Amino acid sequence: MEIFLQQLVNSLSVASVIILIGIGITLIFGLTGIINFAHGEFLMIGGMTTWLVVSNGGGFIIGLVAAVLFVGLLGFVLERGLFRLTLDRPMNGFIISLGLIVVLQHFVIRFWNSYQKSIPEPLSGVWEIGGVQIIVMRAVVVLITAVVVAITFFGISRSRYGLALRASVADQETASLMGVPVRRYITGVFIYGSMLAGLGGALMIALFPITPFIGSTIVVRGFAVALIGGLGNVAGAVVAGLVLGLMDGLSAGYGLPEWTEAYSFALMILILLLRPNGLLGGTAGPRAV
Amino acid sequence: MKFWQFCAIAGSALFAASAQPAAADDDTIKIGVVAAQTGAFVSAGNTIGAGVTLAVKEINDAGGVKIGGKSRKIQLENRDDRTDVNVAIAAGRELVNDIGVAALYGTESHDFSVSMTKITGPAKVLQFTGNSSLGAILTKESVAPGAPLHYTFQSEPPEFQRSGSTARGVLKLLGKEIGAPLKNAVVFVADDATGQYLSEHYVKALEANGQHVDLIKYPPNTTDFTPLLTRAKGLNPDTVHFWYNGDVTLVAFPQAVQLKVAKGYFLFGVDPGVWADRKLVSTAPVTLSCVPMCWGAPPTPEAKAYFDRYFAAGAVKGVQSSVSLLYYDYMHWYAKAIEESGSTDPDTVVAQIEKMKYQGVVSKAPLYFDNRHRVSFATEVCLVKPNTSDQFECAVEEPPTEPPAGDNGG
Amino acid sequence: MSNSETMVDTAPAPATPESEVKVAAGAHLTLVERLIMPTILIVVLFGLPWFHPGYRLLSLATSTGVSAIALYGLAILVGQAGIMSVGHAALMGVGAYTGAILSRDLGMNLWTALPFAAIFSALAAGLVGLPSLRVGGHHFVIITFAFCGLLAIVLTNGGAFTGAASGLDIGAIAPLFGVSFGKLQNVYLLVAFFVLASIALTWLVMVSRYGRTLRSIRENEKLASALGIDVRFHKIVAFMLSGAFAGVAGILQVYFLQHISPELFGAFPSVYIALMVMLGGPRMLYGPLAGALIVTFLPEVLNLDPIDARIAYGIGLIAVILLLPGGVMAGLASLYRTLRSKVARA
Amino acid sequence: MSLLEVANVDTAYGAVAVNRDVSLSVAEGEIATILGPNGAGKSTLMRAICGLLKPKRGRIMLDGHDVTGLPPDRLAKLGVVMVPEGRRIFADLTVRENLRLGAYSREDQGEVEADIGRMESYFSILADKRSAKGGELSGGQQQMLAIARGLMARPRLLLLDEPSLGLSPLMVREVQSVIIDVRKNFGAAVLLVEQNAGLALSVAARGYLMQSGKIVLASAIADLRDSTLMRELYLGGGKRPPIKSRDVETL
Amino acid sequence: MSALEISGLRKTFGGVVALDGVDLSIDLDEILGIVGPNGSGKTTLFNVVTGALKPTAGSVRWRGENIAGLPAHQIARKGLVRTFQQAMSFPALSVRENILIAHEHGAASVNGKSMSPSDILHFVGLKGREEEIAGSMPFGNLRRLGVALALAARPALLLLDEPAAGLNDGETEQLAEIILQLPGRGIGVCLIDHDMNLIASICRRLVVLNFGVKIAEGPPNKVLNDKKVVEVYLGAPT
Repeated sequence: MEIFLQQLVNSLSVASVIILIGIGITLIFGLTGIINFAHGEFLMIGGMTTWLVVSNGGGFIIGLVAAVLFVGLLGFVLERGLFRLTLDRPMNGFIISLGLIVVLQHFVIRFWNSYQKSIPEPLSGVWEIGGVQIIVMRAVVVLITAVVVAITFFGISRSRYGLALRASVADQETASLMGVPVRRYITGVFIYGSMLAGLGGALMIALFPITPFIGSTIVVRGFAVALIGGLGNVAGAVVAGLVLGLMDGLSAGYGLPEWTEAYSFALMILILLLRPNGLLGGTAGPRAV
Repeated sequence: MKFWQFCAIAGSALFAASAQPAAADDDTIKIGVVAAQTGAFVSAGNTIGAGVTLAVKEINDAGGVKIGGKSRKIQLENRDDRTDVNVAIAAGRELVNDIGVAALYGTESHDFSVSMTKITGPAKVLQFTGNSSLGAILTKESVAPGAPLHYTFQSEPPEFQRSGSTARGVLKLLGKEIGAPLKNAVVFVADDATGQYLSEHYVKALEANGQHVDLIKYPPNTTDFTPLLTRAKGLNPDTVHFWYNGDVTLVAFPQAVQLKVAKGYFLFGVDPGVWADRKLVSTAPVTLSCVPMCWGAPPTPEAKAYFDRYFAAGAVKGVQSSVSLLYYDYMHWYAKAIEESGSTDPDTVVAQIEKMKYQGVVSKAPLYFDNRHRVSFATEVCLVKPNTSDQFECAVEEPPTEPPAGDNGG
Repeated sequence: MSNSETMVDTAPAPATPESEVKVAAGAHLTLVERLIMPTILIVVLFGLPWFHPGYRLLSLATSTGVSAIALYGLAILVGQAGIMSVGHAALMGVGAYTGAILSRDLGMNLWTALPFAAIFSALAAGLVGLPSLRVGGHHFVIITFAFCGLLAIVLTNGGAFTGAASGLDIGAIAPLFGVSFGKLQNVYLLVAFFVLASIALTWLVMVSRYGRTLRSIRENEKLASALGIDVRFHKIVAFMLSGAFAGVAGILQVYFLQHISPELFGAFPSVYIALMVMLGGPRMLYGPLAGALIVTFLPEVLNLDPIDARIAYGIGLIAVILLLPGGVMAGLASLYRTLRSKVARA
Repeated sequence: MSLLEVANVDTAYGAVAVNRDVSLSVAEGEIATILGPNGAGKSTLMRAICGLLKPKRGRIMLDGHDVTGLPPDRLAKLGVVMVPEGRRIFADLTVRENLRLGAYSREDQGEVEADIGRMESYFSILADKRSAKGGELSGGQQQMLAIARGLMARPRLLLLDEPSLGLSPLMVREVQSVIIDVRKNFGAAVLLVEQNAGLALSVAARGYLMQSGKIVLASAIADLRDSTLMRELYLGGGKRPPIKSRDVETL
Repeated sequence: MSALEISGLRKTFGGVVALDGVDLSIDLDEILGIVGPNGSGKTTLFNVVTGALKPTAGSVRWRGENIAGLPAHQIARKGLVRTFQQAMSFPALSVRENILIAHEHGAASVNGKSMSPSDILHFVGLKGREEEIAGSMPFGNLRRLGVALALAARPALLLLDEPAAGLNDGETEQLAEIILQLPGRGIGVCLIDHDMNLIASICRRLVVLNFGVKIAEGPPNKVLNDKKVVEVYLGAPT
């Protein structure tokens, strides 16, 4: 029982990072139809930013804020400079994002080599509750994610801006007729999604060392979450992130660990085939190219 | 029309430029290195070139290789394989067929090394390469004269030897520190070529030392080990053994300590030097081992002197830095084999190496290749004193001569 | 939208001035112009060994050629049928493993196993395409990507049958009609022959009824099916044909390297294949070859710093997609047409 | 001065021209209509007026200010709101959310709730279904919601594109009375595009007849109803309307 | 028995009834016009008959065989070929390729006098434009190409969905001439259009749909003066 509880607790922290990535992907993909595979690289850049700040004597909090702001800025620049030009041809946006992966990875390697980077654990310590070890930093990561998800969720379901965002995901043209500046929302979503990825990167490097190649493994999870949860559906992304995190944790804990990654791939393929709109329903998928 | 004309001209110019045949130079012996200087394997790749470079510099500074009263300098050709098999093969082709090297060092990866042997073999170029997993293809028959792998030499000992000496040393040091008999062990190993290969032997070695062993394979890009570690914890292990990539091991280990998975730990590929450099501290007893020995705690004065020279030359203090020592020794050994046989003819040199015992810096005992072209040397295992980052207790474990029961010897 | 009658009313009226009407690209080329590229291609492709290019270049040219074969397969899919896949390395993997396993278990050589490699890869493509091609562009792309990841895991954990993570070894290419393939030149010429065959086959597809059928699906699925074209069937067949190319490339790769392992066929090699096709120009006959040359051959020949080369390549790709959406070759072709018409006018 | 003034507007989709030299006006508080067969270019003109499509030529003026080429969200702020063809209700949003969204562009967000109350009291069906998803409403209910959603912006000009499309005769009659009330109760001018001439003729004061992208007749509604041109366009018979053949290449 | 016999055809989208028990028959020597206001179910009728949509109920018998629910390409191969309001061509391909595609597929057997692609281009007036890229052509030519594509598919029955929409008078007349010649070539025509003059001048028989229900059928002059039809279009007299 202890072991099972421990597995549940373990799963949460990785699920957190996946959820942070997945929310950005689901919103960007849902709103623009662009499959931004470089979103994982945004996370990597966030982690690297934190690492740079911390290794130059800044605190973790400063590093985290810097990561969020810098990656947000990066998202803004890339949306305005590149992705905006492909809004009418999302498949080109996808190809560009593949090019961006190459550029961003090698840019980091160019200046800071390809070795893995780590920072000292910002908070050390372990709480033990009934035999279950709760690592403090992991708990903090889960807490920060929970707060961010709650804010995002509240903003999207309750605020006027969230309403306009949901409407834009469903039908950009009609939303614009209602006075919603859809283009600005696209930029906003890119910035917000990037900031979440930056945050994810900062939280990730607080837990594990990261390399310039981390993006590709995480982005597949992000897309799995976005597609399983339903495009544009934040609640769906959160649920799917938890499901995927738990599935990872439990299959590693009780199944054949070397097949762990296969489970999420298989689940993603199945959902795409059987429920193309996702388990919790989202947009019918972006318009065809 | 213009563009195609330009293409044709540019194309033929390009080919003409690249077509210059390599000028034969009788005064030098050409040696090649193919290893990753960029890409995912960079931390392993860099050390190969660094070790060989140091040895070549020493040989040349001493006047070169002496054959029949004449000295020949060594000309070193270093190539980056970019962690890409096609680039590695092309580099191998260039070194072997275009430049005409007499010996090739590298690569760091099992796959690349195997493909490379298909180039070096027919060209009769000596290849010092790869890790213990090459043992899967090196057999008495395949290394015999005229056989495809006659010129291939494995840089690490047979896996049963390394596993055997490591297991014995680890259990000894940990048993003493923990003070209770060690019974249950869990082995963590990457689910890749090297990991799959060596786990077979290490499990057998632990069992031969009276352990009950559970094996857990992790996908190579795992960062969060907690689900696997929690699973391990459920098995109530006394010891947990992390193989084999030092970087990954250092990710997994702190998570294990936080989860209180076992009483003691073993980390392969983490050098005490790295431990000290990064000011790591552990509350639980932990042992480290490196191939072929640890640069953070060199067991002999010769080895210490080597690492001082090595790092003075600007090499990186990484988890795999000590691997350079192997290639350093093989370079010197190769030069010595030429001098002793008085010939650069590959068949003569191979025959010479096969019968030689070479006293290098890798170990106290002389090195030799067995009848499957696998080297033998001891393993150094160090215990980190709990709650310290620079107190180590190290021991050199000699390899077992026979594989344990159920182990095919690798 | 469920009912097409609720679409906006469309009242387009004539407007395109006669001067803006575009004419098919190859319409007015002379015979000489049509023969220039094939001639250059054949001369350079088969003449290369006589330039004494050195083994490194020849080796690079061989691996470039192997990937070019797979690129042609993908180009038929993307360029003609309009279906994007980022799972092509996996299909190469099926071909490569077919070759290696048939050699190990049945003692078959390259020549006897080649058709099986092509067929098995095609079947694998059919198996993936059958359920997934109906879910549409974006989802299909992601499914192919996931399929690639899955295959790598299956191969890694396939035990002795797939050689697990260490992969499989294979002997050299067996002599054919007395020609031995012990020398790299001959291996290169063999691959060059297959490259030429791929180009020729692609050309045949492009100019044939079949190519037109695929293009009609790319251009307008609804209209195509109203004209009697079984869209789903042809999409799957196109994916299978594309898979057969990848299978041939895969078996050539395993015989070139004489060793394979799962890592060669994962998601990232797939992405690179897709990028090379898009860079070169998926609809152009020489686009895939150009893509392969630019990405795998050029940086090595020019001895660019690998990191800088990758950055330059990424930026170049983005620039091409934004400025020349048809790829480098399409850009060159239109440049040629412009120059040509200027010359003709002068 | 008219509220809306469309002057010599040409529109096109890409290279394909739709409207040619269209001029029309709508006065403050007036109901005007554009009639014409399917394919005449009515909806395209509406898209140009509300900012979804940039005119190729000509000007669109609001209160005498040039608003040509402004995006739809800016025009919504200025009081020009379109109720699109096919209703385009947000199916996953509730009825109340659809209404609130209609008020997105308003500065006085404080009064939005009060306005939702007004809409609910006028369109009683919306009060009954306030928490239902938009997609759960029937066609007629959706049309009411679409109009109410448009009115939530407190528009000065409401563009209605085919509001009777696909509705039963009973619902069409209801839409008819709502359009009249839009002007009376909510003070907005209406520009109505209808294929259902019966509906359009019964609510509008003035009408424009459009064919092949051009306005071929502009008159008071009574004259329009009795014109033979109108009858011929809808029901055929007689000679083709005298339209100048355009400069198109012949066979 | 007529070549195409539709009976009790019904199509619903969720709760919306698009076609409500439509009965219809068409012979191959006639031009049938189908009219009705927007949203009355005309295009849905075409979609169901040609297999783009599956009917909810009812039967579509083509030469005695029930083809309801067959996939679109199979129906096309049986000689029932349609055009679309939009999406009339393969835009990035040349006119030649467009016409070849239709010619190479289409109906399996030859119906009536089969025309060669070149004949068809001549017939619709696109001769000499073979190398032009379809998507860059003027609209009128694009409409002609749409008809040409359908003809190249060797139809026995041609279903034309608003072929005159967006055409000017001259072009419409030219189109009418083309359509009028089809029954003589053994090709039946079923025509949806809003141009009542066109319909009245070339159709012998007219069917009026409203809310998915057939409300009138008969010769044009009779149907267009039918009280119910006038009411649908111009509203009840007030």
